[in-house]
Amino acid sequence: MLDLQGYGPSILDGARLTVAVALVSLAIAMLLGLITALAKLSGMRAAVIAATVYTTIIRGVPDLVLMLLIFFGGQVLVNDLAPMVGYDEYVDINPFIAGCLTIGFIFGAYMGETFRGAILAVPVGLLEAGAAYGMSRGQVLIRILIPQMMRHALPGFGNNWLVLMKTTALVSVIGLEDMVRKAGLAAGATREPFPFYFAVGILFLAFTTLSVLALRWAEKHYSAGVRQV
Amino acid sequence: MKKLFVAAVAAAFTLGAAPFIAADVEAKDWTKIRIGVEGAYPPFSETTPSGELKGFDIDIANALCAEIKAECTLVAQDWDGIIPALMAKKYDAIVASMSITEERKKKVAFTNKYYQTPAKFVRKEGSGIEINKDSLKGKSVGVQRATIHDNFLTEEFGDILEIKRYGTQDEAYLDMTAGRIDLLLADSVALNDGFLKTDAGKGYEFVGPDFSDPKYFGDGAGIAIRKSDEDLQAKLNDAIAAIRANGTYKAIQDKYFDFNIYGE
Amino acid sequence: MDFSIITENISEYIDGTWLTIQLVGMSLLIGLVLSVPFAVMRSTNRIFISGPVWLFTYCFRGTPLLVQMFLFYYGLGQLEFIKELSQSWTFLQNAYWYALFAFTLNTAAYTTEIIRGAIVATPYGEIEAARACGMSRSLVLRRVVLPSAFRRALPAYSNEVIFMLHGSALASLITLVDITGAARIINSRYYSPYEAFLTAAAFYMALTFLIVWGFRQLEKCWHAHLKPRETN
Amino acid sequence: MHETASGRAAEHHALVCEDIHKSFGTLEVLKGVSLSAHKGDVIAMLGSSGSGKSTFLRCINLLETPNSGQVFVGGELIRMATDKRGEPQAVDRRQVERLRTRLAMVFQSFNLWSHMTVLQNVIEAPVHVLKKPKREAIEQAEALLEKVGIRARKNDYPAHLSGGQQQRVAIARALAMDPDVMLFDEPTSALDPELVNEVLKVIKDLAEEGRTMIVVTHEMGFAREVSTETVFLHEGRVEEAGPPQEVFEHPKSERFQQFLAGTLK
Repeated sequence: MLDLQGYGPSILDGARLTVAVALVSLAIAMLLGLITALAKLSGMRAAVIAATVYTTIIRGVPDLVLMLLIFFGGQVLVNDLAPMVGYDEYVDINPFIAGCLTIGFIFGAYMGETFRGAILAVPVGLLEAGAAYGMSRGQVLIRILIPQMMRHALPGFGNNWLVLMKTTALVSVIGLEDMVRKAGLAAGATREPFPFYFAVGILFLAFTTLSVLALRWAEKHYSAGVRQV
Repeated sequence: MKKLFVAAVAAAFTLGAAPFIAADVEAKDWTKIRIGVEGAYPPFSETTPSGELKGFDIDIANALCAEIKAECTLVAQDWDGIIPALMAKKYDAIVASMSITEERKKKVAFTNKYYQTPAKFVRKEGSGIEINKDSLKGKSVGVQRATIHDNFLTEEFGDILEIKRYGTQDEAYLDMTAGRIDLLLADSVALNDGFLKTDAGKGYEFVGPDFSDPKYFGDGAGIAIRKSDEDLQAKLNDAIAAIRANGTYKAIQDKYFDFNIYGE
Repeated sequence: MDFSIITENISEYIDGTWLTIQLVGMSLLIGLVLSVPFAVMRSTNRIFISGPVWLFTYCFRGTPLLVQMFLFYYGLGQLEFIKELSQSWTFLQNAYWYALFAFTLNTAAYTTEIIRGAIVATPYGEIEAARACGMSRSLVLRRVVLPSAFRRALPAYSNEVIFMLHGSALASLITLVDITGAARIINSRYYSPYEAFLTAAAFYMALTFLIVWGFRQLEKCWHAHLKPRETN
Repeated sequence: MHETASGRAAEHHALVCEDIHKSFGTLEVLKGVSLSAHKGDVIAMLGSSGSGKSTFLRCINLLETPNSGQVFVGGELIRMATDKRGEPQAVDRRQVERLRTRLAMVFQSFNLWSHMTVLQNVIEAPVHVLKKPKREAIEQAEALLEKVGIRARKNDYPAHLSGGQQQRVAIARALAMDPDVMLFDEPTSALDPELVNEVLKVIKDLAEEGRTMIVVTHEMGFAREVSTETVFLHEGRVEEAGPPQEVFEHPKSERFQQFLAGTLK
C-alpha cells in the first residue's frame, strides 16, 4: 500500500514540496498581511485605498484564476518590464516562486483582515503606556503591539493556515510537482487514479490534524499570563 | 512568534526551495540550454515512478544537446502553458512533439521537423462509430487542450461533436477507459504506443483515415524556440541533420518504434 | 491589451458564466438542505449520531476540494461498476455531475459546521422558555433554535458562498467549460493570458459583488433584531 | 399512586407538590419540599441564594426532573421513572408538554426569543402549541400587551426594549397561554432598581384578578402585601410557611428571623 506501485516515494517527495510551498507562502502572506493591516489602520488615504482595493480583488477572484494569471501573465510581464529598466538577461519565475507568490498574495489579504481585527483588540492603554515610557513608534510597534496582537490573531491565523495548506493543491495546475501533481502523473501512468488521490487525501488530513494540534498548543502557550475566563 | 516565523522560513528553504530560487542569469553562448518537455505524453515523454523523464522526445533532446556540446536541463511543463513559458524565458527550446503550424509560427520559431506522424481517431471496438458527419453527430471526443488536434476538431467538427478538452493526454485516456467519451483524437503514434498497446487500451481500435492536412497539422513536429534566438535555431537544425546522418536518430527511433517515424 | 479577443469570444464567457452559476447554485442549494439535518445531528451529545457527521465534516474540511474532485471524477471512473452503470445511465459520463457531487458534499461539510456553531450558540434561556410553553422538541428546533441559528450563521454562510464560487473554478480542470474553462480555451487559442484571465477575473468579481449585495439585503430584513435601537 | 390520600386531595388543588427531592451530582439541593396551591392562591417563596427555591420552581414544570416526589397539576400526576443510568425521567413527554401549557413560566432573564418581535413572541406558543387561529391569537395578544402597557412596542425586537419592558412582554407571553398556574422565577432580580416597580405592579394586578401564582422573589414587601401564603426555604427544606401576616409578624424559625433581619446571607 505504502509503495503505491512504485510511486509512493515520489508522492512523499511531492508532500515535501507541498509543505515547502505552504511555509514559504505563509511567510509571504504574514508579511503582506501585516503591511495591509497597518496600511488600513494608518489613516493615510492612499494606503487605505490601496489596501482596500487589494483585499477586494482577492475576495472577488478565485485562487485558481489568480494563479493562472500570475503564472501565465506574470512571467510575460516581468520579462517585458526587465529590458525597460536596463536588465537584458531573462528573469526566471519558476512555478515554485509563482505558486508561493500567488498563494502568499491571496492569503496576505485574509491575514490582513485577521491582523487588523487583532490589532484593534489590543487595548490602546498598553500602547500609550509604551509611549509614556519614551519608546519610539517603531519600538511600540515591535515590542508591544505585535506581541500583544499575536494572541488575538491566533485563532484567525490558524484558520487561514488550514485553508492555505489546502490551497497549495492548486500549484499542481501550474506544473509544480507537489503531491497532487505527482498523484496525477502516477494516475496517468498506471491508469488507476483512485489509490493515488486517496493517499494524497490522507496526507492532507494528516497535515491538517497535525496543524490543529499544534495550533491548540500554541493557543495555550500564547495565552500565558492571561486569565482564563 | 518572531522565532516561529524565522524557523518556518528556514525550514521551507531547507525542504527544497533553495535550488529553485537562485536567479538564473546566463550568457547566451548556448553552452547551457534549458529545454521544456511535457512528461505526460507517452511514448514520447512520460514520468517514471521515481520522477524521471523518459521517452522519444527526451532522448532526442539529450542527443541534440550532446551534439551541440551543451549542458542541458530538462524542465517539465504542462502543455497549455508550454509556449507562454518559452516566451517568458522559462526555458530556451521546446522538445515536446510540437507540430509546426502557421498559428504557432506567429508566436515562436521552429527548427526543421524531427518527426512526422498523422493524427487518427480511436474508438471502442464494436461501438460502430464511423468517421463521417452523420455517425459523429452528438458524439463526445476527448482531445488535449490547445493542440493541433483541438484546433482541427474545433474547426472541422465543432458544430456536431461534443469536444472535451484535457490538460494531458493521460487524462483523456483515463476518461476513455471510464467510458465517458466515445472517441479520442490524437497523434497516431502516441495513441498506438501510449494507449492501444497498453493493458488499458485493450478493446479499443483506430478508426477512420490518417489526418495530415498541413493547414491544421503543419509540417511535422519541430523544436520551438523564441524568434530572437536565430543562432540557436541554426545550431539545432545542424544538430538534427547530424544525428540523422550519424545513426543516433535511428538508434533512438528503434528503441521506441518499429517503423520510420521521420516520415518522408 | 487586445480587446478584440475579448469581444469576439464574449459568448464563450457568457456560456461559462451560466455553467458556473448552475454549478454553484445547485451545489449550494443541495448542500444547504443536507447540512441542516447534519448540523442538528452533529449538535446532539449522542456519539453514534454526531460521530459519523463529525467524521464526514472532518474529512471534507481537511482535504482540498481539488483532491476530492479528482478522487470522484477520475477515481470513481476507474471502478468497474461505475463504468457499467454509466453505460445505461449516460449522465454518469458527464463531468458535470461529478463536479456537482464533489462541490455539494464539500459545501455541505462547511455549512454543517457553520450551522452547528450557530445552534450551539443559541441562548439556553430561549430554549427553556420554549420548553416551558409546552413546545415539543421538534417544535423548539423548528420555531426557536433553527430560525435564530440561521440568522446568526448568515455572515459566515455568505463567506462560504463566495468560497464556493471561487472553488467552482476547479471544474475547469475536469473538462467543464465554466468561466475559468472559457478563459483557458481563449488563452491557449491566442496565447494571451492577460486578456483571457483578466476577463474571467472581471466576471467573477461581478458575481461576487452580486452575492455580497444579495446577502446585505437579506441581512437587512433578517438582522433587524440586532440593529441598534433607533433614537427618535 | 392516584389512590393515596394526597392524590385524592390533589384533585381539589390547582397544584400539589409532594416531598420533592433533587440532587445535582452529590449535592442535594431539595430535601423533600411539599407545597399545594388552591385556585387563586398567590404563594411567595423566599430564601437566600442556594436555598433551592428556583430549583423547586423548575421542578414543578419539569425543566428539572425531581429525583423523587410527586407533582399533580389540576389533580393529574406527572408520571416519572428512572432511566437506565439512574437518572429520573418523565415517562410520557407528551404529557409533560401538555401540562406545561397550563403552567406558564416567567424567567429571571426574560428569555424572550430574540429573533421574533414582541407580538410574535406573544402569539408563538398559542398558535403553534395550542393551535389557535392566528387572527384570534393576535387579537388576544394585543389585549394582553395593552394590559401590561406595552402595546405601542409590539413590532419592536426584544433587544430594543429595556429590561422592565422585556419582562412585561414575557408576562404577556405567559398570560397568552391562559395558564392555570403562573410560575415566576425571580422576575425582578435582573432589573435595574428603578424598573422593578413597573413589573411588580403588573404582577400585583394579576394577583388581584385571582390568578394562581407561585412567585420566587427577593421582594419582601411584595410578598407581604400580595401573597396569600409565604414559604421560606432554607437549605432545601421548608423552614417556615403560613399566611404573610403571621410569618412576618411572628416568625417561629430562627433562620427566618435572621433572614428578615438581613443577617442571613
